[in-house]
Amino acid sequence: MKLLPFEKPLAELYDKIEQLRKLSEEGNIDLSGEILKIEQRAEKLRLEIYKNLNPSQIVQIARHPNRPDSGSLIRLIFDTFIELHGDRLFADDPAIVGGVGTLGAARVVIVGHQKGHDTKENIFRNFGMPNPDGYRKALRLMQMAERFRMPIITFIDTPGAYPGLEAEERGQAEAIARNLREMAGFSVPIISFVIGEGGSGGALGIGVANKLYMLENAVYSVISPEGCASILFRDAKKADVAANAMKITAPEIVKLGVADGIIPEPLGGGHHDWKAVAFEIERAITSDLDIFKSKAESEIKQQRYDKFRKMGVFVS
Amino acid sequence: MKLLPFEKPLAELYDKIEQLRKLSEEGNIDLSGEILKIEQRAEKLRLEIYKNLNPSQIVQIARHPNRPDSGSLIRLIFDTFIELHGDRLFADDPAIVGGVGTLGAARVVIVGHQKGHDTKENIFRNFGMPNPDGYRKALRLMQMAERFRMPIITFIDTPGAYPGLEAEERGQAEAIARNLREMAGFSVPIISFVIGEGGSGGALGIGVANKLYMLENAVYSVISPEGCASILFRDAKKADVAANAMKITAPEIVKLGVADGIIPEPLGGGHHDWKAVAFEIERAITSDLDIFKSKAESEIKQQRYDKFRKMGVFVS
Amino acid sequence: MSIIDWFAKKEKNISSAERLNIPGDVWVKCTSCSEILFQKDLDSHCKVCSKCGFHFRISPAERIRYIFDHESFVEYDSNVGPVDFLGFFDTESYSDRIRKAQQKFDRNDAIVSGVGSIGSVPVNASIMDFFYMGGSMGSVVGEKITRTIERSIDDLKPVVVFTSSGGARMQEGIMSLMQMAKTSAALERLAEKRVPYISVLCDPTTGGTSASFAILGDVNIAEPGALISFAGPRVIEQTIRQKLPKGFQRAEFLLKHGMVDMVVDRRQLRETLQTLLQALNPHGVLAK
Amino acid sequence: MSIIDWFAKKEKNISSAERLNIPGDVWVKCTSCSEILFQKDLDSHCKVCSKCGFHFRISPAERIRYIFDHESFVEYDSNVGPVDFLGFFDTESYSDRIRKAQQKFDRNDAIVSGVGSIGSVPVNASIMDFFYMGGSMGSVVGEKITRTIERSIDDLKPVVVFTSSGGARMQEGIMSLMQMAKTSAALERLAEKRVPYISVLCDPTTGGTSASFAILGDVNIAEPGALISFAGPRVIEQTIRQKLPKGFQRAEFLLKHGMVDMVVDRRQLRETLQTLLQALNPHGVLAK
Ligand SMILES: [Zn+2]
Ligand SMILES: [Zn+2]
Repeated sequence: MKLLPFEKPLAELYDKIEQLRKLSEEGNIDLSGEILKIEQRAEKLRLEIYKNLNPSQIVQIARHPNRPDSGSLIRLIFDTFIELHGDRLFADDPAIVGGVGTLGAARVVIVGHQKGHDTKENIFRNFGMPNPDGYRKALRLMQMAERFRMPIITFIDTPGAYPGLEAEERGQAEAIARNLREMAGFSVPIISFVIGEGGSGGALGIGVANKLYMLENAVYSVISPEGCASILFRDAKKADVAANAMKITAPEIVKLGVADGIIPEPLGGGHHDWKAVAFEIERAITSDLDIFKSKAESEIKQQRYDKFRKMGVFVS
Repeated sequence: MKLLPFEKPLAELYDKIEQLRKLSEEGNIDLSGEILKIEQRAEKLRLEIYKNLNPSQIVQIARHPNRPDSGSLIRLIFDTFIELHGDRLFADDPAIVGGVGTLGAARVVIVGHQKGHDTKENIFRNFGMPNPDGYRKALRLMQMAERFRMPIITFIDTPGAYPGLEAEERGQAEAIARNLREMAGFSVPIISFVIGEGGSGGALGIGVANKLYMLENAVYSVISPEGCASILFRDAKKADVAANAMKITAPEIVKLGVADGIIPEPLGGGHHDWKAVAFEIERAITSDLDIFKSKAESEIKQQRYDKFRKMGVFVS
Repeated sequence: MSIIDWFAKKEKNISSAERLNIPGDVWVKCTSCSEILFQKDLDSHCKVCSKCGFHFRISPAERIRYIFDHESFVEYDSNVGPVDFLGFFDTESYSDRIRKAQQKFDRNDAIVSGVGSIGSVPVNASIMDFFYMGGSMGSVVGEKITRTIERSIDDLKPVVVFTSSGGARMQEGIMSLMQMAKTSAALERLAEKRVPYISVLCDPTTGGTSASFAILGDVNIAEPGALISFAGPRVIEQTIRQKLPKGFQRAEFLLKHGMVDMVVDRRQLRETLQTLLQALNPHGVLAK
Repeated sequence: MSIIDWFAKKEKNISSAERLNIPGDVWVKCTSCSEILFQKDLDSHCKVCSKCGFHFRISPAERIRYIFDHESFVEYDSNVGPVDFLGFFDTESYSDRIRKAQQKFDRNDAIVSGVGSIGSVPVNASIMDFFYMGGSMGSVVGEKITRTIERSIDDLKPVVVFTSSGGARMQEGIMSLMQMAKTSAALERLAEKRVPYISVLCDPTTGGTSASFAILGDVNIAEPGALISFAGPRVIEQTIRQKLPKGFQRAEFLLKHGMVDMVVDRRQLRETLQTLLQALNPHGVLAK
């Protein structure tokens, strides 16, 4: 598993423990006292590190190559899932996965950004950066959800919509904007989870939800810290400062009223235990679906509208 | 003006008249008696020719390069017209024109296939053969009509949807099929005119109407006579036989219950007088809009459904 | 339109499988990989070559056997039959063509409709038959598809249609074209009733059939390798004056271009349909 | 996002027209063709170069003068102003940026909203101002656009929005992103009320603005030459590592690619809007 830069001190301690163990075995010496001491130190350090993560460290966790991806979470969470493909217009975009599934007695449509875990997968998935076709596939599936009265679950995990030549030609702006408008009009509940990176309009394009949850180490921002740094701070290396300034972590997004709750992750980040992450998400879905079940369609639509209507801070 | 093959005998008489006139003038001889006789013969022949046109001759008129086109008719018929462009997905297809217009107090959306009158125009308009983008543009405009409660007027004039590689890639079948379904669901009235060639699914793609009119010399067929001949008759040269067998002329289409009426053309075909054609179409539109104005939305939709529901001849 | 292919191939092999010169008809040669297959094995694999996965074209009876729950299928509208109302004559009269086909297939037209269940999920279904006049859509096909949809508008069961068709039936002239509108209009009503419609596109699905109900599924499933096109490959080659790329207009191509949701092996089709129908149907058991 | 362009060009000329070194400011040089234009003439041509047709960027006040009926425009929501609620500091604090911009433009933010009439057709309108912090969309722009739409949801007048924006206002973090959803949601409600919305996309309309209300017009009209993009040209060039073709992401390019309905010369815009609004509006005079 890839170690993140800020995990280095911890790794060093673990290495030392490993060395001592080996020494103890090979030399048949009892080093258990020393080992225990370092282990305690490591545990203390571990708690310290992960309790005091700064925003740019959280960004690293959110982008960890082993971070649980939409497709895997979907298969861990739902009882049945059938992936559906295509926008019925131009292409099937691998950067968006979607389909129909069941969870207990609930029938749902699921849509998510899809990243890969290695270079090959990432190239195929375009690093989770959808083309317009991806947003249009998502829309088609969500419209189907609306038709068949199925709640919509979305998983957000993208650096942003793909800034490519053909993406612009085919109307990246239009595809995202249309999703924003259409999602606002649905009368089935929409529950969204930012599971990794929530990058800009490309994230929001499947995120106009009744309930939005941030995974503990997920981030959500109007522009990537790097982008913000290079534009506002005139120095791409100031990404950590930008990450801090923009307020992009789960607690901050909740505090701003944009997210409704935080999904806990195992210590050290979701990449250490996908099943644990899936379990927590499943719990949130089940509980919310239960609540929405008793609500009228008009109420569901109104609640979503009100939620976004009140977003903004200004004087008047 | 291009002469059609079957007009040759008539042309010969006109030539003779012209020659006699010249002779009379140059030689200062009185040939008025002879001229009058030939003129009478010509008039008789003219009536005879145009009263007894066979289907393949009518096909020739329907395809005449000077046949009035959708764009010109729109501008002749409506008081105001603003052309709108694009499918908001991929392209603006010049083989379909569309926009919003007014006719007296009526606000309408107009959509039509667009052919050209010369090679350059025809290449630009792809000979009136739309790509999927054309059908999607049409659909977008018709959906706007539905939203703003504007009756829809369509002009059908295409050899068929374009059988191109990219057209297939982008879903020609899907684009046409979707239009058929969506048009069936609109609650604003749709009035369609086959003004020239009504070729196959490419014609029907904007033709699911409450009222369908054939221009007197328009044709409407499931496949071009040439296509039918080469498949069923195993001989592309038997197009005239196929044209006859398929029953594609205005009276036959009306008789089969597919069209509701015939719009008269000037003798010899609409290409002799565009304004006259426009005037007749305008009359039909005005009269129909007047009728539909008093109908409920549900009634309009039901009437269109019933119209297509009963199409088909079978035993049971 | 692209019924052209059916006519062109007519003299050659369009039967479900090439018979070998062995008495008893027990062995069959795969059209794709030439493997010699035991007829009975082939049948137990839903007529899919166990070596190369080639999907043989199959009859409605076979499809019912492979997909529907045992003895669940009850046919409807079998009495609806074609009429030569234009008095159409090409190399042969349409009346004669109808008569011969009806004799050969002991069925009125290129489609079977009915009600049945797939993994205990009740559906209204229509199954087209390419062997019968190239699966061409005339008044009967259009009417029977429409009635299937209308049954679902009434009883709210999902609709499943298996398509296999060369396109419109030219011998019925403009009336065959109108079947595209008639069936599509019925699907609009079905959607208003929130009843799912699954289209299973089988080889080949072309022309007017592809540009109406075949492509309008809430979910479109294609069989592997199925040719699915509006304009036939030959017409396109004539238009663009070049050879088409390999795989063009095949199921997998359509998947890539976003037109079908899935390409599903016939041997897994039954299960896929069952799971899908249960998830989609707001009027089904799960929804209650 | 593509507000990058605004920042990059900031030091250069982003004023409406290059002033010449002649006392009295009566002459102006065309940014495009370098023609020397008489300031007053330019104003009488809606700030369009009479030689090459170049459309100068203009202020909301100018736009109101060129498009709306004389003295018909009444401003609303001018009191809505921005807040530095994140305590954002980059090279300068957001508070300071706001204060300076407000002083310079004597206006609270990068947008003017109001009610007015265009050729006697009453509309609710918003007009963005690229000169004010690159027309960036923060809470105020989002709120004022939304209120304009909401007024139309109430009084059923059509909505006309003139966009000119580099995208989201990063200094308001995630809240600026949410304005995309807020405004688009309001447009969904407007559509349900069957009230037409015309978006006039002016140079430049990029980033989050382009991917929300700007592109969602029932009719999208672009000014000639306007840059309209989601990702900015520079970002795309970095991504694909090649130069972009000439005219890429310009109004005419979007017309060809089906994203805008029309590219209309500013001098004809008023008339076009009038005709369009009359034809579209089911609640207007023609409809009665
Ligand atoms: Zn094989
Ligand atoms: Zn100039």
